Amino acid sequence: MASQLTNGRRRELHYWMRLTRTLDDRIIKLWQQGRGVGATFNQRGHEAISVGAGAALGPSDVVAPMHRDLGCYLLRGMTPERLLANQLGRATSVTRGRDGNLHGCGDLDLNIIGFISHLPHSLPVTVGAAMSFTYRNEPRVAMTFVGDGSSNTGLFHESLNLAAVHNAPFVLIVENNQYAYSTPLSQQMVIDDIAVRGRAHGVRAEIVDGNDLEAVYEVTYDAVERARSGGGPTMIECKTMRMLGHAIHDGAGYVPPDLLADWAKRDPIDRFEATLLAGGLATQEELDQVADRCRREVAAAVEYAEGSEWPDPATILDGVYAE
Amino acid sequence: MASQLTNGRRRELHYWMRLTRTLDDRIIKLWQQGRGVGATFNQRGHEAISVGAGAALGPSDVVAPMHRDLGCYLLRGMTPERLLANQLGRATSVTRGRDGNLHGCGDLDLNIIGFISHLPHSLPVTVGAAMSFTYRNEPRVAMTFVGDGSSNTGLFHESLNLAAVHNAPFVLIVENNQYAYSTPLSQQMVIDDIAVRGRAHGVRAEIVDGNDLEAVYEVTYDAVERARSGGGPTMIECKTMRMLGHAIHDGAGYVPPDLLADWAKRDPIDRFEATLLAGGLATQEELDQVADRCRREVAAAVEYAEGSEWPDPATILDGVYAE
Amino acid sequence: MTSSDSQTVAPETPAVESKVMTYLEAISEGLCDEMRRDPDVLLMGNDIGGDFGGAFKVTTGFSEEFGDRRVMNMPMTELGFIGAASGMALFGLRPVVEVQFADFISTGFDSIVQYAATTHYRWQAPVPWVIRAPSDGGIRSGPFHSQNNEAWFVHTPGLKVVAPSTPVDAKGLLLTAIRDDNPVIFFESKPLYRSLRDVVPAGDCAVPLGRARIARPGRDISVITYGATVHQAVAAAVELAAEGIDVEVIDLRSLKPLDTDAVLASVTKTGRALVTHAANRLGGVGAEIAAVIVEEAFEWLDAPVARLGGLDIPVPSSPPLEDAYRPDAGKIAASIRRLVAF
Amino acid sequence: MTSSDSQTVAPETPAVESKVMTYLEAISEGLCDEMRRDPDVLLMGNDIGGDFGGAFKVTTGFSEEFGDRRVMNMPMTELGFIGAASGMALFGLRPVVEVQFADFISTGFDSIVQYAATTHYRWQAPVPWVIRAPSDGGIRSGPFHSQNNEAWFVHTPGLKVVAPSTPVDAKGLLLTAIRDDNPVIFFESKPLYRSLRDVVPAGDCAVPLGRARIARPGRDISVITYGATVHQAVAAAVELAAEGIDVEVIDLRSLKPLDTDAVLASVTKTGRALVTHAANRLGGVGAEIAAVIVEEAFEWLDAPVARLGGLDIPVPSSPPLEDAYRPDAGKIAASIRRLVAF
Ligand SMILES: Cc1ncc(C[n+]2csc(CCOP(=O)(O)OP(=O)(O)O)c2C)c(N)n1
Ligand SMILES: Cc1ncc(C[n+]2csc(CCOP(=O)(O)OP(=O)(O)O)c2C)c(N)n1
Ligand SMILES: [Mg+2]
Ligand SMILES: [Mg+2]
Repeated sequence: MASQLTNGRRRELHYWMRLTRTLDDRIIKLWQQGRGVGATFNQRGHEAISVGAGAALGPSDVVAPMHRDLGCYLLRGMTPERLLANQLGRATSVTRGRDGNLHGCGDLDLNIIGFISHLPHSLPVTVGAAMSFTYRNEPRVAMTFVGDGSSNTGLFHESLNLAAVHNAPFVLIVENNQYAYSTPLSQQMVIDDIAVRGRAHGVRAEIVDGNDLEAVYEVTYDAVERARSGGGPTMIECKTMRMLGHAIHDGAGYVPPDLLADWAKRDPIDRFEATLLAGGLATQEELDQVADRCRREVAAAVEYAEGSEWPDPATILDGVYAE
Repeated sequence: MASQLTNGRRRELHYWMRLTRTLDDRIIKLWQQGRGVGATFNQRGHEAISVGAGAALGPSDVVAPMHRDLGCYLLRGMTPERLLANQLGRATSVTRGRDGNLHGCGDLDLNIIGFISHLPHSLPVTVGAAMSFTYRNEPRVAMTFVGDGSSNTGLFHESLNLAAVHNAPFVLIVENNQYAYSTPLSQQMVIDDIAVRGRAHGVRAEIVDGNDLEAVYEVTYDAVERARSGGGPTMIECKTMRMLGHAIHDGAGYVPPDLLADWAKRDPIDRFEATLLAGGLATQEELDQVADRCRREVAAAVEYAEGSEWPDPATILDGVYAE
Repeated sequence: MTSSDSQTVAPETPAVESKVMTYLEAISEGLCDEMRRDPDVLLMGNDIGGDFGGAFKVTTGFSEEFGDRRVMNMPMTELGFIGAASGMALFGLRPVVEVQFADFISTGFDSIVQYAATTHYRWQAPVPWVIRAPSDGGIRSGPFHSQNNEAWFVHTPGLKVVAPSTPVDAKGLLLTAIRDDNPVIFFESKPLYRSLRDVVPAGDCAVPLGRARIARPGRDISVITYGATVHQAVAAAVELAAEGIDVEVIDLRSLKPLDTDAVLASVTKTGRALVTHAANRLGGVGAEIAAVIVEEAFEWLDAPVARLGGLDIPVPSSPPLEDAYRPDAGKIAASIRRLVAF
Repeated sequence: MTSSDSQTVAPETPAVESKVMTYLEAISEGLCDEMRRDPDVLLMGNDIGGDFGGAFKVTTGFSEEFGDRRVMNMPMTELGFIGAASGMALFGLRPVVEVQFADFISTGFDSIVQYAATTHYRWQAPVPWVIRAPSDGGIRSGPFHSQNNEAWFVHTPGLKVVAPSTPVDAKGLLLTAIRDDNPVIFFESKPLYRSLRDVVPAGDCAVPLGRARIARPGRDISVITYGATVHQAVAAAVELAAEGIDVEVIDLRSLKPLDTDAVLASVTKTGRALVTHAANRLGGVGAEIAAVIVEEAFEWLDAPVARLGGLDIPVPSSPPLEDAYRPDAGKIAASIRRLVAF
């Protein structure tokens, strides 16, 4: 199928991937320097999925990114400032210090649904969002992301089945990164492809190389547009590799070095940059400029977040209930 | 494959099916006469499954029947006396009046695991039982039953996946009776066969005519022996029809009469009796004798249960904890 | 309402008469009225649709009037469909979920206590759903069809919990619960479903959440309770009146928010308190109420605050056991006599 | 043990010395000892196996010693694997389940409160498992990694609930919990894991369930608490001693069964009581304790029974908010001063 991406859009998506990587690297450094608060999740390796799939949505579509989807938050309009302030527990953050790291980074004005730790609760919620669009005859689509680990949960199955029975305009991205925390796929399941779990509910399921931005974008775009036009839900299994530990404190010594080395060659950003260069869509200088821009934006965000005030304990009871 | 059943065994299984039907009919009458306590589940249509699958187990194997498996309780040695006393809340019952109808009718001496209402909790428990056999290198198999409704639950999927990952000596019988209470399959799922849900976890899955006693027996027997010899779990989807309401109070007006009329022609007991007669394995007179024997046994059980005393409220706190 | 409004806007609900109805019919009417009034209200649950209308027939005829789009039979997946209700609620709908028995609410537990309850505090998104939970026993239905598990939810921040004891409140509190922008768990009392009748106002008779009701005024002792136990308490009060004991019965109606002002007003008046409910006494809502009383009204107390609740056992099936398990008018009267004699 | 036994049977655990260890190491040692002693004990949970040894490293090295057969990494399916643990337990094994954080125990809720908790009462089959639940906060981990949800389980018949506050009890209560024939939920205190050290006896130092401990004797007021808050209470007591207030601190250790005798013995001695814990105060275990005190020791009370607990909000992430949420020594001291001045 012909790619849906214009060259301008390709360069944009490159920027989002680079910004994701830059922000993630910066966060890691902050935590190593003892400037972090609580835990933080690593993103490396997931950039093509979070950006590629997220970009396939239209502005009125809804997305519930998970803890490896920094790129999706960014491209949907949640600024590095707000995200970092959340990581640092500041009053200026998305959750005003109520929730931490990427948790709870929802904003209905941006059509982003926040997640909770208990996995994968964004999944039924997003199916419900999709059902609300059907209910109101709105041409909108809802999408969420889960990991391989989440595909074992009962909630995964209940939600996909519900989406199928209601023919919901729903897209599920499965980020199969070979591990759930320290637990390899072989200790989680005996099947080769998680995609069969979609089919067990009559949900169309695709498999795609999760380190190939354009491939992720295209298969997701088709799924989104199919959903929008009444074609029902799709699940997309993106095969990738979590390149760092589960979270900041995890050295991931349990991952065989060879496996990592193998996947390092398929780094989604390197790969996409090579494509851009080879296709003449960008020069090395332009790519460097993007990197510079990202560094500046991230530096500004760090300054903003660290300069932001802490929440006032006097406000602690505010907002438990909607009034 | 050649049938595993001897003729003597065939006649035994016929007796268990007939006893199940007779007891079930008697229970319905008791309730209609206002002599029941609480609710009671109807069994009609499920006899070939509960008896055929249950009979495929060896004595040291473990089974967790559900609320349509009266036949399985009976053939595993739980007497009509004890079962009826449970339905009537008497002190002499399996649960001493603590749990009602078929709920909680577990007895480890009979290798029967009792069930709870929350469906399908016998499923993970039975997988755990199977895992304990592996742990101890015991050549035992654990089996349980669930309905089509339960196949939608998360627990169904979590349990089957666990059985697969641990290659547990486990057999799951799915009693697909077209309805979960009033809800037809079409409102529960879009797939044609529940069997695909086993395959989604790498569990071997078979489909069988649930109104054909020998077919159910044979496919289950093979699954049990495969599990016993290290071949891992099997799921067996038995297609059948719930011929009465969900429970005693349910007239099942929501079931199309044609559907029932269709399935009535395939009544599992009538069918098996026809086979026995046709094959010269029994005469009509012998079948009538079996029916008589069942009526006498059930009558004795009613007398026993209704004559049993109520539990003494002074004992109400006994047995909450194992000492 | 401004005067110009009152000239131009027709009442949304036709002016029907108040009539006598059961507790169950009142719930049914409340649901129906609210669905007629607000197209964003929809129903989800097991077996609620079609001709069937739910295990207790609360939604009989609803499919016909509102269609399957608004009366959605769900696969047996409480965790998933309560999660989906949260998603619908985030996007402006007002799902009313029926769990078939309150006992099965535990199957959807995470979707309630972890997701829905925390969302507004975390990122300011409202989750306006109601879960209707047919609770309580006395009908020989055993450990899994008789539970009163409201304490789990009262302890959980971010939820509201309601437990009406009369047909009027059943309708009135349901209307309010549906209009509330927060997740509300609405515990219905199975033993009252068909046994209790009263005149229920037609149309909008919303009752605010968080305001207790004096079910019977009295001067000697306060009995604080909710749900079906209210009627046991009133029966005990009637019995004790003959003995010269004047019992005040407080019907909490809403358990979260809890109307501690009403409780304290009563106890500071009577000086004695019995807290009673059908749920397990140990760690039950009654413990919170007793603790509040001793913290806030210590100097007014003439006797210990007593509690009477279910025993710390699964609810047994057999009639003599279930009767021994539950508080009733006789046990309440006995507790009151002890307290008054203190 | 008979004398002939003592001649022929070698001690099962090598006679190692008592040594100083952290709360976490004490749990680890208890687990390891019990696995060496009893081949029916096995471990299940997320990420507990291999080199990794669990999110908190409690089971580091266990896979190597006991093999994957006894240290089983589970797929992320708490509901299913706790159910499987019940099945193993029915057939004589003694699974010890680690939920990665106590917060995730709600995901396995039905398998705990509906299945395991009710089984023995219903058909007399014991379900001897332990769930280890790393609980509590103070480590800026937000609403889903800081929960103290013991109240849900204390209210549920058929469970036992334990919450050790010291390394000695952590080991001693864990041994007892594993040997108990009932489902036991073992709430470990994350903030104590590496911050608290003490001498822990080698070998079998089982501590009975259901017996509270006087963490600090005193005459003026009883502070009843458990888990990490015990240490905050003791710190408050030390501070107040300088002011001439002699505080008794009762460490409950076990929440179900609850040692009400010990609580009442203390309160009838001091005449004043503060109940405090990190969990949400509203409907928390402290409510039950306060209610028991006012019911059973009313005439000994010289002041209201006060409660200090977490606020009725999800546990916030940000340091100043989390500090405002939790009870600590300063807040405990302030409450005590108010009660003593009453
Ligand atoms: C219900 C539940 N249990 C346990 C956890 C703890 N936990 C956090 S992330 C994680 C692994 C998730 O793996 P996967 O779904 O593959 O996502 P990934 O982190 O690999 O992207 C676990 C076990 C959780 N978040 N939720
Ligand atoms: C978790 C849960 N939710 C709801 C119910 C109420 N309920 C009892 S039986 C039933 C239908 C079960 O259908 P199925 O699994 O197909 O078994 P069948 O009764 O048809 O044999 C329902 C919804 C339940 N038992 N458990
Ligand atoms: Mg993963
Ligand atoms: Mg069925």
